[in-house]
Amino acid sequence: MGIFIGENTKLVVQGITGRDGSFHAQQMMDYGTQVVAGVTPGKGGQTFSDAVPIFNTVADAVSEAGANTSVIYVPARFAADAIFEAADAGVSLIVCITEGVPVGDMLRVLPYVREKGARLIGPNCPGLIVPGCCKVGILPGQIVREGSVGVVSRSGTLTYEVIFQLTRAGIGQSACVGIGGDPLIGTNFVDCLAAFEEDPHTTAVAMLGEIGGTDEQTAADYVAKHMSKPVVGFIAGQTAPPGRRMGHAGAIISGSEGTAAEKMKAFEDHGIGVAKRPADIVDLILERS
Amino acid sequence: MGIFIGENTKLVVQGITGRDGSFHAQQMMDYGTQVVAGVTPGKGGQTFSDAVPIFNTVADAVSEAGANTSVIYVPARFAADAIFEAADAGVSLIVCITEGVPVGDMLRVLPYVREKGARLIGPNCPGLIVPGCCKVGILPGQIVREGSVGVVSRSGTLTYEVIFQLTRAGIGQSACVGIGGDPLIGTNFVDCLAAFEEDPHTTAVAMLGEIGGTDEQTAADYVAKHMSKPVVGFIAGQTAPPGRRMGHAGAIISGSEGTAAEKMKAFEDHGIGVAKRPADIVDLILERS
Amino acid sequence: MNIHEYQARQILSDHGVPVPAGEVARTPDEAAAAAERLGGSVVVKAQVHAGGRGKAGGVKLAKTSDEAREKAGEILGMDIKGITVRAVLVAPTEDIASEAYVGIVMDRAKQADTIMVSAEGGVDIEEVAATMPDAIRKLAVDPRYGLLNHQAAGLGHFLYDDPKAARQVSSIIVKLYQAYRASGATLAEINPMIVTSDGEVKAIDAKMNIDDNALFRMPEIEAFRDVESENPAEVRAREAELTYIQLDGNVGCCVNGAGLAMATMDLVKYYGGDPANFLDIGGSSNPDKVVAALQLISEDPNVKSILFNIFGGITRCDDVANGIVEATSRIDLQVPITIRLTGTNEELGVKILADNGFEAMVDMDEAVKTAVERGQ
Amino acid sequence: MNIHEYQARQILSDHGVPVPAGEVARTPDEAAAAAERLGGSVVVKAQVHAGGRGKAGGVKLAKTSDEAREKAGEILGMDIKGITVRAVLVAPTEDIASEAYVGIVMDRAKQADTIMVSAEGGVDIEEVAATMPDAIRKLAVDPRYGLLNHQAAGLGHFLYDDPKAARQVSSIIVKLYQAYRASGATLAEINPMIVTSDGEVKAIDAKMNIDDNALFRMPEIEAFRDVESENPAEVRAREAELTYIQLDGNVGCCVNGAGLAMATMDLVKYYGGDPANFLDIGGSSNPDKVVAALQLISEDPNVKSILFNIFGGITRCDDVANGIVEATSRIDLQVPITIRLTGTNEELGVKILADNGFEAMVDMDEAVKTAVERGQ
Repeated sequence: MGIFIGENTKLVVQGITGRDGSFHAQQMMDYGTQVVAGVTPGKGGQTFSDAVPIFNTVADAVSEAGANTSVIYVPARFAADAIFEAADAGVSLIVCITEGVPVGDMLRVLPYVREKGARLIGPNCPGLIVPGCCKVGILPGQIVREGSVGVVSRSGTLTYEVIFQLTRAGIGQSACVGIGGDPLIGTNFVDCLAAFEEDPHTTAVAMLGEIGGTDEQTAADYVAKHMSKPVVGFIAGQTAPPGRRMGHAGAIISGSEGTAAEKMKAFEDHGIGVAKRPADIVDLILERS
Repeated sequence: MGIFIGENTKLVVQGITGRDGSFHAQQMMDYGTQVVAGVTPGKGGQTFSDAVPIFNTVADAVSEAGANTSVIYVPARFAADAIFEAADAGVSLIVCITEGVPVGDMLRVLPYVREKGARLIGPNCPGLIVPGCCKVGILPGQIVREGSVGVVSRSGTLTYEVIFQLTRAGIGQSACVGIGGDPLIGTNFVDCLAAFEEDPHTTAVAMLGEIGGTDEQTAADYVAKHMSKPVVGFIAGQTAPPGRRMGHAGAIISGSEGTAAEKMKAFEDHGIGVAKRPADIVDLILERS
Repeated sequence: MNIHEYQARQILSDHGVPVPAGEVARTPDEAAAAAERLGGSVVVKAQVHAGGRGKAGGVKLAKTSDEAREKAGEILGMDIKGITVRAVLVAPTEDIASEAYVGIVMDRAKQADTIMVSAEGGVDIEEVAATMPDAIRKLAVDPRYGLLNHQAAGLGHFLYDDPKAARQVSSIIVKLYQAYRASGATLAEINPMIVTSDGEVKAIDAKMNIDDNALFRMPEIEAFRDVESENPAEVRAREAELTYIQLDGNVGCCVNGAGLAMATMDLVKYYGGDPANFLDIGGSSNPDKVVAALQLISEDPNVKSILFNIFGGITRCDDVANGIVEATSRIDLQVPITIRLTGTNEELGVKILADNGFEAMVDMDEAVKTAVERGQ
Repeated sequence: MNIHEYQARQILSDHGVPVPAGEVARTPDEAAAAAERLGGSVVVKAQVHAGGRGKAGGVKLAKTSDEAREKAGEILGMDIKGITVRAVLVAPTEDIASEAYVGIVMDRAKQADTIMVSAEGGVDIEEVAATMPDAIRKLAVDPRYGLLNHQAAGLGHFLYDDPKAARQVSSIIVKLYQAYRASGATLAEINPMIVTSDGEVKAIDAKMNIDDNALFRMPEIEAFRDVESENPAEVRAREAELTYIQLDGNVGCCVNGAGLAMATMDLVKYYGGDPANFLDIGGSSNPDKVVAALQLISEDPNVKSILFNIFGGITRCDDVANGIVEATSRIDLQVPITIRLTGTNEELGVKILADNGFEAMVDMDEAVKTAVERGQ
């Protein structure tokens, strides 16, 4: 059930004694996620919430508590170190919630994670949830509902919004994945679409994109070529002014300005139902399922 | 016929306009090697020896002259750059003759070559020769003879010595490979032994080692486990004083002092004929073939 | 973060890139004095964070220091794409034999810094890309190995047939890449890179963007920040840790999360309104941020209606509600406010609002529709 | 190249490794003055390129500056493994709570720099490796990524339970690795790394070996070379670009190529002789090198017979022959010379020798046997 996480997920929380880490560790435990370890260097030997052993290193969390998945809540300047450490320790899935990680750090981290055979989700993402089973990250557990629609999104709260609207309309989710909005991320749309296509519990997918980059166009192409399940999509930023962060050179490199119009056209051209507003997702899913 | 090089070798000589490069380019052409290109940055467009086009980059030599093998004669401080360039340009074999390449440069180069799917022989090596067919490097063509004994060696002139003695005794060679005497090299004994085991023209192998490191011990183990052809070996440095360059930490790392006695014992323990002096190689080969 | 040309020149020069002398001037007299010191004819260039300054008349030649004073006087105070020019760069004119383009940008798809070069420099590189794509060569740098010397050499030979120029430019590319990496840049461009008539390669122009997230490591680059040349409201927003971009619509939006903020703006448009801004209060629960956000929006004279769209996650609805109550008690709002509040601690937040006379909605579409209507 | 402890301390300190103050002294009075300046009790340590100086009496404690003068007087001029002590390091004694070992060495098999740490420091690390291998932790550094912070942190936690000491040592390990890489080292060891009784982690001893091939990039480290502490003949050999190691046998060997040189020495032994040296004239054809080589060998009073074993490849036999003729005309050789010459330009070389009254052999075994017999 679900993708990337499930009943066999044994989670280590990196930064478990921090403000966000401790809050969300508790939330995940309350949701039913098996939180088997926490890591805070120098606090090895202590216990979190009277139940979860804290280790100095992720390697210890893996060898002594059997962790196979890590979620990262450390400050931005230490996030790359934390990802390196998790990959080196041999966990197979790393979810980095941290926002504000320098691009230069991610450039170095990404090939390392790939070489170690791990999957990274994020950074700057809300994580993922399999309703009724397991959540890793910060997605609010109360808005999801068990079902068969896969949700994948580059956004944070916009993801909540769409999940909320689906749930209110009685449409449950097989899994919801926030892949993060940064320029460099570990898992992209195509990775998630492929996983949803393979997942027997998923019958349709909602894909929430944003302006910038070309990941949505690549995903649209993938949907046309490799997916049998219906996909509907929304692009945030239709009214956004031309991006101030990405200069001309970026557009030449990618062969695209990364506008919402381009992305929506790519969706349309490749048979993806295009939602003009988040609420349309619900109608499109109902139509196509 | 031979290993690593042969009739299909199309060679580019990096540093073809230098003192050593030009001399040996001519020697290799005289021996019959297909030298299809030379590279000297800034001299692109010129011609070597009225026959070989010179390019500014190895990439040009590959795309315009079809080079698939490179031999490097550039000064030590530029050798790592030259290897990076050859690997990046897509040649499948790189032979680096240059002596004195910093260890730190080689540390960076070796994984790059591996990732590009190329084979590096050397640095600080005499190269290789397939008698009567092709030579790449500086091995003197007049001392070899066509035959069926594979020669692999960490040394330079000691290799010549052994080849010379084999030839004088009427024993020809299938291929002779000098893998180089530096601490970090691209191709080791095991790689060559495996190639000789596969080569239908090779019936026996002579392996010439030296003190230092543990490559000979690893090779001995490989011979016992994977080789059907007879192997005989010699270790230079039986009377050498304990190495001044390798400190205690090195021995702990490798679990060995790297002495000739250790290596000869490993040969003996794994069924490799042990030559006490170079001349014994001839007798051992005659005995075992 | 954008930095000025003169600042980028400084960084490049510190890394050994040959950049001709140049001085910054903030008054016509300073410009004249700089021209005097540099001797000979100079070029006076507006220092603003906006493209197309040449077409806008922000770059002028001056043969004498008097002329430099005059041209600087024309440029200083000029408005380029809404930004007032407050400084000019005065640099010697060069004897140019040819112009090339050299740039580095982070390529999201390849997940690598990518170097682009073209012998067709000095012009709009986008046009070169569109009309003669073969004139541009791209090289993705493997972040594990960095830029390798032979790669830079290859780009040099692509740019110039002359071996000396090729060698010079490849060394410059290596230094440019070092400067780019050391500064946490996501873009560095030299356009044009020139060859002078006596064969010297020099960087005549320089443009760099810095990754905001990397600035904590580089206080010396953070110090380059020129708040005077930015929109004052945006500067204040940054100081309050908000992301704010001013637009010219009539519906002021305050949202948590960038994606939801954009989707909210889209929905404003969808229902016939026009967003007055992009404003993301982020994932924090600090009521002060809400106060600062409302302050910013309410100061925009175009705003006729204010919309809050909050989906509580990390952000708690009660904190936002408290912030709204606090802010409205301090600010005398002249326009209607519409609040959508759902998610974490929703009930508490709704109660706080109700107790203070505010109505909260749950449905996003309904809230946006209402805010748009109220702004008409 | 070996560098002295005080030089290695300098390099480490330049990279931020906490190394206690210390001064080099070349006379007893200098040592006393250093102890005076440092105040309190000091340790006086011989600076020689040889292991086991402690056991040899090359490390002594001194409570006062007078005592420092006395101990320095004992150590200076001392002979440790054939090397005369010409300098001592005077450093303050430390209040030691625990001693650990931290080292980095290039691992040939893994093709990676490898960091080794052990909480069992201050003793012979080889003994620790032999008797309690689990007390050593090894970490191979991926050259593409360098030492990662979490790896250094993991080593810190392995060494110390105390979080503060663990943090300190992991930061030291990062700096040690930086120093190692920046210096072109192939070995760097701190033994002991101490924790003081007030919880500070410090490097008390330092040892580094530098890759000779990397020295061209680091003139400041090349300048550390202490020719006085080396064998004078070996220094002269290096200056003549020869590789020469003096031994105590009676057959002087001059060979081209290190492998052949070792095989030649082995063969001398095989035929009952004893090699007087290792001497590799390298791949060059310069007759001057041959002259310098023969000079070195002939000055060794133990040499009773000289053997040339040349297999021409890059080295040309005629050049070697000319060198031998030139050298023997300048040097009044007191011992017989046996020459084996084959390979490139063999005929020409043999003729030059014959014209000057030298016989040349082709067979290596025959030549070695002859040289051994002539030395008896």
